[in-house]
Order: sequence, then C-alpha cells, then structure tokens
Amino acid sequence: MEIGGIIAYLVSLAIMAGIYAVFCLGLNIQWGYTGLFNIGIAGFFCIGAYASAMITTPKPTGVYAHYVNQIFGLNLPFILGLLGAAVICGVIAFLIGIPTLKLKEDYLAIATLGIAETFRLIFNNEHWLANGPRGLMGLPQPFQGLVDPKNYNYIYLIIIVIIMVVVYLSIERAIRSPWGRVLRGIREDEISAAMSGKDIFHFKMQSLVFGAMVMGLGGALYAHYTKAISPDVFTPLYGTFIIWVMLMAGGSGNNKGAVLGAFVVWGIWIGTKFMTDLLPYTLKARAPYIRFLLIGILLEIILIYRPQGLLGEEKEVSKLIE
Amino acid sequence: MVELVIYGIVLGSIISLGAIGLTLVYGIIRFANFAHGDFLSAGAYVALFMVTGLLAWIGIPDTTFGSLSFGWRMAIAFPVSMAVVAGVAILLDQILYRRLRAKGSGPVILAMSSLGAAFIIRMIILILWGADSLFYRPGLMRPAIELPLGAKIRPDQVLILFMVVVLVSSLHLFLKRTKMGKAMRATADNKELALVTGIDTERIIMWTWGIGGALAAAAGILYGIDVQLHPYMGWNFLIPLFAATILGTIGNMYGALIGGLTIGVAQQVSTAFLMPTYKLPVAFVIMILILLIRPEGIFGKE
Amino acid sequence: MIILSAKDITVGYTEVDILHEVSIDVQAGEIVSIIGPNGAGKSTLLKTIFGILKPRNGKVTFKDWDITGLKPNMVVRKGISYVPQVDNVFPSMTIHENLEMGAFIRNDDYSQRLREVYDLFPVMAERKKQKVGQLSGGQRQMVAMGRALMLDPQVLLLDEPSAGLAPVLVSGIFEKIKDINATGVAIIIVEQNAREALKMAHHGYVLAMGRNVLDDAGDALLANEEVGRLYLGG
Amino acid sequence: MLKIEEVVKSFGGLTAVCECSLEVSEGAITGLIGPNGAGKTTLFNVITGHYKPERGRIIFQGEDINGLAPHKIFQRKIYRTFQITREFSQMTVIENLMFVPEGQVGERIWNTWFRPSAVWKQEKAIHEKAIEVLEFVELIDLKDEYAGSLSGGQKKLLELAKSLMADPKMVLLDEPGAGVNPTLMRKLIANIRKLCEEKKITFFLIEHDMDLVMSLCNPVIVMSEGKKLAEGTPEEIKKDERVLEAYLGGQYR
Repeated sequence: MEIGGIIAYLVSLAIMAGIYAVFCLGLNIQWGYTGLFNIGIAGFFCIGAYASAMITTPKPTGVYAHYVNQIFGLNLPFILGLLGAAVICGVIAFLIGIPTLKLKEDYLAIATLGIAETFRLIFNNEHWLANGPRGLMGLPQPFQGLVDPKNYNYIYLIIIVIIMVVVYLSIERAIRSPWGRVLRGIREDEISAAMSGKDIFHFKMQSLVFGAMVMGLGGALYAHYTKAISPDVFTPLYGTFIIWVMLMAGGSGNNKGAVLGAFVVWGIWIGTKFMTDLLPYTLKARAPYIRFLLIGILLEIILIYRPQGLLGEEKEVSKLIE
Repeated sequence: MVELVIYGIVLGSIISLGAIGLTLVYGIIRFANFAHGDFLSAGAYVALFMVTGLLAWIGIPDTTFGSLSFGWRMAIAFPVSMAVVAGVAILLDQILYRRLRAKGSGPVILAMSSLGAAFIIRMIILILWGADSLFYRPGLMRPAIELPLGAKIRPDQVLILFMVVVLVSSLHLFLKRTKMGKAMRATADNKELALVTGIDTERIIMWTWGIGGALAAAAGILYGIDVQLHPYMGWNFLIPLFAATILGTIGNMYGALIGGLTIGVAQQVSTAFLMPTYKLPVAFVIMILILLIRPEGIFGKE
Repeated sequence: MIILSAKDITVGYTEVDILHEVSIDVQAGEIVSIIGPNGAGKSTLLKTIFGILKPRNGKVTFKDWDITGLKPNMVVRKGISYVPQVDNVFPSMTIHENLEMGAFIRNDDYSQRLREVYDLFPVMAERKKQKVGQLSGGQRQMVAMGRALMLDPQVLLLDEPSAGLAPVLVSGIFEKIKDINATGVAIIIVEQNAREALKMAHHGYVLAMGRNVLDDAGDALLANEEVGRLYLGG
Repeated sequence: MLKIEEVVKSFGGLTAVCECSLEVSEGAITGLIGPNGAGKTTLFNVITGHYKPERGRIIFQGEDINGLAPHKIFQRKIYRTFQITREFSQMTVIENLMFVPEGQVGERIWNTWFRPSAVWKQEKAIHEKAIEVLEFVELIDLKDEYAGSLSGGQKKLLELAKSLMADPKMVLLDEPGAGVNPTLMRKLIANIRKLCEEKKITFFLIEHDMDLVMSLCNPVIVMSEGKKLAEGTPEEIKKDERVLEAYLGGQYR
C-alpha cells in the first residue's frame, strides 16, 4: 500500500474512533460520574442516527418513493440534524428515567436494554417509518462540494474533531462545576447527598438525559459518515458492548480516559482484524465473532485486574477555581 | 384464540424455567445476571452437538419416540446438556464473580461482568455454529393433536409442558425437602445468619448456579424442540425473563413461574394483533408497566 | 472449670479500637451477664468470641482449643452457638425448618434433640408449620434460641435477647433463658436490661468505653452502688 | 424551635417511636439519651424526612415539616449527621464540604455554560468558606485527602464541618462522640459549644458518652420505649429515679 492509502486508512480509523469517543463521553456522564447503568446505548445510537437522517434528507418523491418509505424528510442542514438527534434522544431518556431512576440500579439497565432492542425491531419491521431492514441511504454530508469526494474524509475528520472537542469541553465545564460534584456525590452515597439537600432523582435524570443527548449526537455523526444506515448496525455488540469496554479500558470517571479508551480499543479492534485475516479461509466468515470474543475477554480482564482502567478516576472533580 | 393461549402457556412454561433460575441467582447472589439468556442458548447448542454430533458418532440410533420429533439421542442429550451448562455457570462464578465478590465489587460490576460473559458465550456459539437458524431434526413435521374449540397442539408441546412440570416439581421438592435445598432458602433469607448457623454459603452459591444453569439449559432445549435454535435466542429471551422475574417479585420462585406463564401468554396472544417479531417489546412494555404500578412485583411487600 | 475464656481482647471494626484488652471467663454451666452502657462494646465482644470479628490482640480459648480468629462456621462446629440481636431467624421458612437449619452441620439423627427443644418451647411445637415471618417479636426470639440450641451447644451466646420486645414478653424470655441454663448449657448474655440480666447471672461483667470495669457475682453487682453510677456517668 | 407532637413510627410489629412528644428550644444544646432501642435514631430519621411517621406532627419554627422529603427538610436549615459517618469516601475532604451549600448557581447545568462567571464567583466564595471551616475544625492539612482515608475521629469532625457549610439553624448530631479519642473529643466539645455561642446554632444530639452529655448539654431529654421519659438539667437527670430504672432495666416491675 502506498503512503497515501495508509494515511487515508488512518483517517477513516480516526473518524470512527472519534465517533466512539463521543459515545464514551456520553456514557461517562451517566456511569463514570453518576453510576447509572445504561446498557442500551445502541438504542440511543440508533435513534440519533435515524433522527438526523430523516431531518436532513428530503422525503422521497416520484418513482423513488415506490422504493423508499420514510415517514418524514425535512431536508434541513446537517447541524439541525445533529441537534434534532440530541433532543429526541434526550426526550426518550427522560421517559425511561421516570419509571426506573427511583428504583435500584439494575432496573435502569434492564429498561435501557429493552429500549434498545425495541427500537431496532421497530425500525426493522415498520417499512413506512424508515424503510424497514433496507434502511436509509444517501445521507447528505456537510461541505460536500468543497473537495474531491475521495478526500472528503479529511473534512469529516475535522468536523468530528471539532464536535468531539466541543462535547468534551462542555462536559468538562459541567462536571468541574458544582453540578458534577453533586453527581459524584450521588454516585458515592445517595442518602448522604439527599441529606445535604440535593434532589437525587432530578440530578440523576439530568445526567441520564445529558448523556443520552451526547449519544444521540454520536449516532448522527455516524449516520452522516457512513451515509447509509440500517437497523442491523445498531446491535448490542457494536452499539453498546464495545463502548462499555472502551470506557472501562480508558478509565471511567475521567473524560480523558473516555477518549483514550475509545481510540485504544478501536485500535485493538482493527488490529484483531489484521490478525483474523491470517486465519484459514473457512474460518474467515466467522472472524468478527472471534474478534468480539477477544473484546469480551478483554472486558473481564479489565474488571478483575484493572477496574480503574488505563487512566483511573481523577481525584478532584471541582477544578473550576484553579 | 384458544390456540394462542395454549401456545402461550407452552412458551410461558419455557420462560418460567429460565426465570426461576434467574430469580434464584438474584435472590442468593444478589445481582442481575445478564448472561442468563445465553445459558439457554448454550443448553440448546450443547444438546445440538450431542444429537447431531457426538451421539450420532457413537452410533445411537436416530429413531423417534412415537409421534414425538425426537428419540433416544435427545433423551440422553437433555440431562447431559443440563449438567454441562450447570458446570459452565459454576465455572463462570469461580473464574469471574467469586473474584469480584472477594474484591468487594458492587452488584453493578457483577452485572457488567455477566454482560461480558453473555457475549463470550454467544460468540463461542457463533464461531462454532454460525449465525443461521438450526433445527434438531430439520424437515420433520408431526401431525398436531386436535383439541376441542378447534385448537391444535403438537405432541412435542405436550411433552414440553410435561417436562416443565416435572422439573419445577422436582425443584420444589428439592427446596422443600432436602437439606441442601433448605439451606439454599435459608441463605436467600439471611446470608449472615446462614453463615453463623454453619452453612457454607460459598457452596450454596455453587448449587444455585448449578440449578440455575441446568434449568436454563432445559428451557433452551425445549425452545429448540418447539421452534428452532438461533445464537440470539437466549438474548431475545432476556427481557421476557427479567419481566417474569420482576412481575413475580425478585427472589420468589413461584412468582417467577406465574410471571413466566403470564408473559408467555401475553406474548403469544399479542401476535393476534401485532407482528410476531414484536413479542419482545410486548414483554418489555409489561415490565415497564409493572415498574410503574408495582415495582416490588405481585408477591412483594410494600 | 473454665470452659470459655477471652483474654486481653482488643478489636475494632475500622482502625478505631472498640474493645481495649477486655477479658472474661465462663465456667461450665453458668450464666454470665455482660452489662454496660450503650457503646461499651458488649456486642462486639460476643462477635469477637464467635469469630465474626478478628481481634487485633488477645486470645479466645474454648475448652482446650485456641479458637482465636476461627471463622463462625468453624466455631459453631466446636460447640458454641450464637444468637444475633437482629435478623436472627429465617423469616420465609417455617419454625420447623428454622430448627432444622440449626442442625445443619449435624449428620447424626437429631430427632431426640428436636423433641427436647420443642419440650423447652411448647408454643413452637404447636406452630411447627407456621412461617417465622408471621410470628411476633417474642416468638421469633424463641425460635432464634431454639435454632441455636439444636446443636446441643456447650456455650450459648445471646446478644440482647430482650431488645425491642414488649415489656410483657421480656420476663418470659428470661425465664426461658434460665430453663435453657438448667439443662446444663453455659450462657453468655449481653443485656441492656441490666437488672434482670444480673438477677439470673451467676457472674456479671460490667464494661464501659470498651474496658473491663467491674466483675463480681450477679447479686453482688446488683447491690453495688457503683453500677448505678456508671450508667449515668456521674 | 422544634416541637414534636405525638409522633408514632413502627416497623413491622415493632413500635420504635410511640406517641413521642418533646420540644427543643432555640440556642440550646439539647441532649437526647436513653437505652438502646429507645427510638432515638428513629426519631432523628423521622425529623429529617428519612422515614414517614404514621401519626403526629413535627413543627419547626412554626411550620409543620412532617412528611417533607429530606432535601426539603435541609432547605429549612436543619442539618443532620450520622452515627456511622457518611462521607463521600472517594471525594476529597474539601469537596465533601463544597458539596453541601444549598442552591449553588453551578448546580444548574446551563449556568455552568452560560453564566460561568457567576458560577466561578460563587465557587470561589464556597471554596474560601470551606477553607475557613476546615481551619476552624483543624482539618485543613487534610483538605486534599480522600475523605475515606480519614480516621474515625477525623470523620466525625468532617461531619461537623459539613454541617457548618450548610449555615444551619439547627444541627442534629447522632452520637458525635462514638469512636473518638479523648483529645479529639475535647476538641469536638469545644467546637460545638463555640458554635452554639458564636453562631447561635441550636444543637440536638444523641450521645451515649455520659461525660460528654453531662458537660455539654442542657437540657437533657431521656427517651425510653419510644417516648419521652424525663427532661431536665444534667443534675436533675442524674438524680431522677425513673431514669436510673430505665437504664438498669426492671422498669416493668
């Protein structure tokens, strides 16, 4: 492979790692700082992607409408797609939070899992909604006409980096403030936090919704990168599990760890692809499973031997005044 | 409609088997085992390996019992698979959960670890058998028995109900009559007191995993006989299992039985109005309703 | 003959010591009452003897064995039973099953012992099949003691058996404790209800702030002016 | 200041607090003593909204606060500490304190983005106050340590410090002296007295260490079997026959 090809490959790798970093940052708000156990990230991934897709594409007309069903298409700019994805995910998180956030932590886990599976099934079965299993294609990309399509990834990488930085900074700002301190306190001891006058349910809800909005953003970024989405992308493996491994590997309760984890685990994931390419032909079809098996074992090893991850949690939350 | 209710009871009894195991583990080890669904898959595939591989190779004849769709091979594979999955469950506890418990990790970390275990089991199945649906005996159709009111039931399904009744009653007798069963209930009631009484609670935990795993394996095989095998079958059972467990109050075996039947019937009856693929969301919606109305379940105290 | 002795026990839950070099001796077949204000470390002493807590310093001897630091499920096999203050029954199980659990580690035929325990608590024999969770506090306390007696222990440790009970039930519980003792079991009882506890005790120990303060025969302590003073710190 | 009227709270079959009525007057250090199981901690939990009583009224400064959620009670400027300290062990000492003040601007997430200067200003003030409080209780050298790594006595001081961050009118202390060594104990007593005199904070405390109670509290209330048994100055309580009975048992005869 010539050098240009390698760079192009690295750029595509960085784009995906950057998208996953956004998810990890969202999960870190919920799990790392508040202790909320969301195992339905794929649901927010899916909703974010579809929401942005339908906001930014036009409703199919003419002959095309015979082949593609879509409940609405607003044909709005990319940035509104991102915002819409975030808002819709926030609303859904709010609805899940109502019955579960006052109960034990496992209930939120089961409920988010249920939401993820349910939305995937709905998008798969309801053709009128978003074209069923075939999904949506031809999603617009921002600043498309600016460069040669084969160099477009550079632009998208810049967009991803900008959004990732904005998300990172806004989370950092909120976490470093009294808001983040309350979340960490709730994670440590809910009763004591309540005795200091904090409304636990309210703060947990904010954390769940904020985290879900960030995940929605991640979903939208993914959709416009691949330009085509279908329900089978948003499986528990790609949509939830690998993100958990990333956050645990990087260090939950640490936003730098969340980003680092995303890049490291995505690197390992791609690395295992090269490894499985060496397998005999008959096993190749099942290579992704072998790779996921390794990722699963990685999670167990982290949980047992290094639960704090690579970076570990930061000692101080309140750093605003320094 | 009568037919749907009957099929619902068949499905529900399978869910019950899984939910009973889940609720026992929840009651004694006190965490949500997200790998429980994949124990079902593991059981079904171990039996598949026995029926189509090992036992065929040994030379056990491929005959069937009467109008049932299986014969000696399955009769041998069934208990063996239960034992194997019981062993897998105990092994997972020894390798993963026991270490985490010893480190003082909270229930959420244990649950996360079980989620990892779920994926590991599923990936092993996918690596060995691929992603397609499989059958114990492809292409074999047996005539259904005509029941009053125009309902039909297949002989296999009658046997499934029979097997569930046998397994649940044996578990009931085990817990009520044997020393180990009573010690299990005692540990679920009050672990500290059990220890003070001289009960080796780590051993009880092993028994609990063993029983939970064996029942899950049985549920998986029975589902495989009734419908088909699929690597994601257990994962798709996970939400119904949790719904049944929560509906019947966490830790309550009889609650899980009733919860399982309720969920199963509701899922089957829903197919009269909804696409069959929406069975899972139906269980999910029921679960959310319980959480809103009565989160402690039907047998729970306020 | 001294059957159980704890010598110079220093122990705490965290780095803070609750007990400082506390010692007690128990003669075979006698009732020993341990009294003292709240927070004196009375329950902590029982937990240490039974192996629930590991002492930082000191030694627990039962008959000829050094049982210091032995785990509870091993201590119970030596012939010591323990009734915790709270959560001392299996509520979803029947009275009969609670007693069976008491005999969990016995592999011999314990039907004789079961009869003896039922004889000691006739109320329980009438309600064998009833779930313990439905019983009143006093009855639960009896079940808890019955459970502990199933092993035919030589020493019974009771942690505040009268706590939280209605006044009318308290004297009944104390009568039962005397009955149990009459069958030859040595009893160490930790009590808030100091007067009653001293009345029936052969020997009493007063603890305060985690230290031995006084020890004497039960009635001698009862008559002691200082005991009253200790309670109010004066 | 705080008036409890015929409060009843039971668990299952056991009545922990039984038609208990008592009053705590403003500016005093009121001691609450009584044998185990007398219902003292339960009463505290009822006051702070942790348990809902079956019956009765809890009047604080003329307002019935019965049945309010814990954070609403806190807003009425009542602060409570626990018998077993409940610090946020994975947070630093100073952050434990900065957590406490109510209604911080920066607790609203949009303020952290859109009004950073207001958040920053308040945060600085809270930080200064926390430093001041830590100096007061002499924990300043430990300000950047994890709260979980403090000793038992230091945790008790941390609890007291947390209560100061709340600008409370009334502080409920559940066994502030338990597990505290004599040196720290003297410091604790001095601190409580100083706070009562200088900052006009009303204290209501459960304590088993009679030296502490008798030297610090006036009046002393004695609870037994879920209700008030006696009230008076330490001298009166010491001489009260009923109190002696309650502690020695045999009150049923």
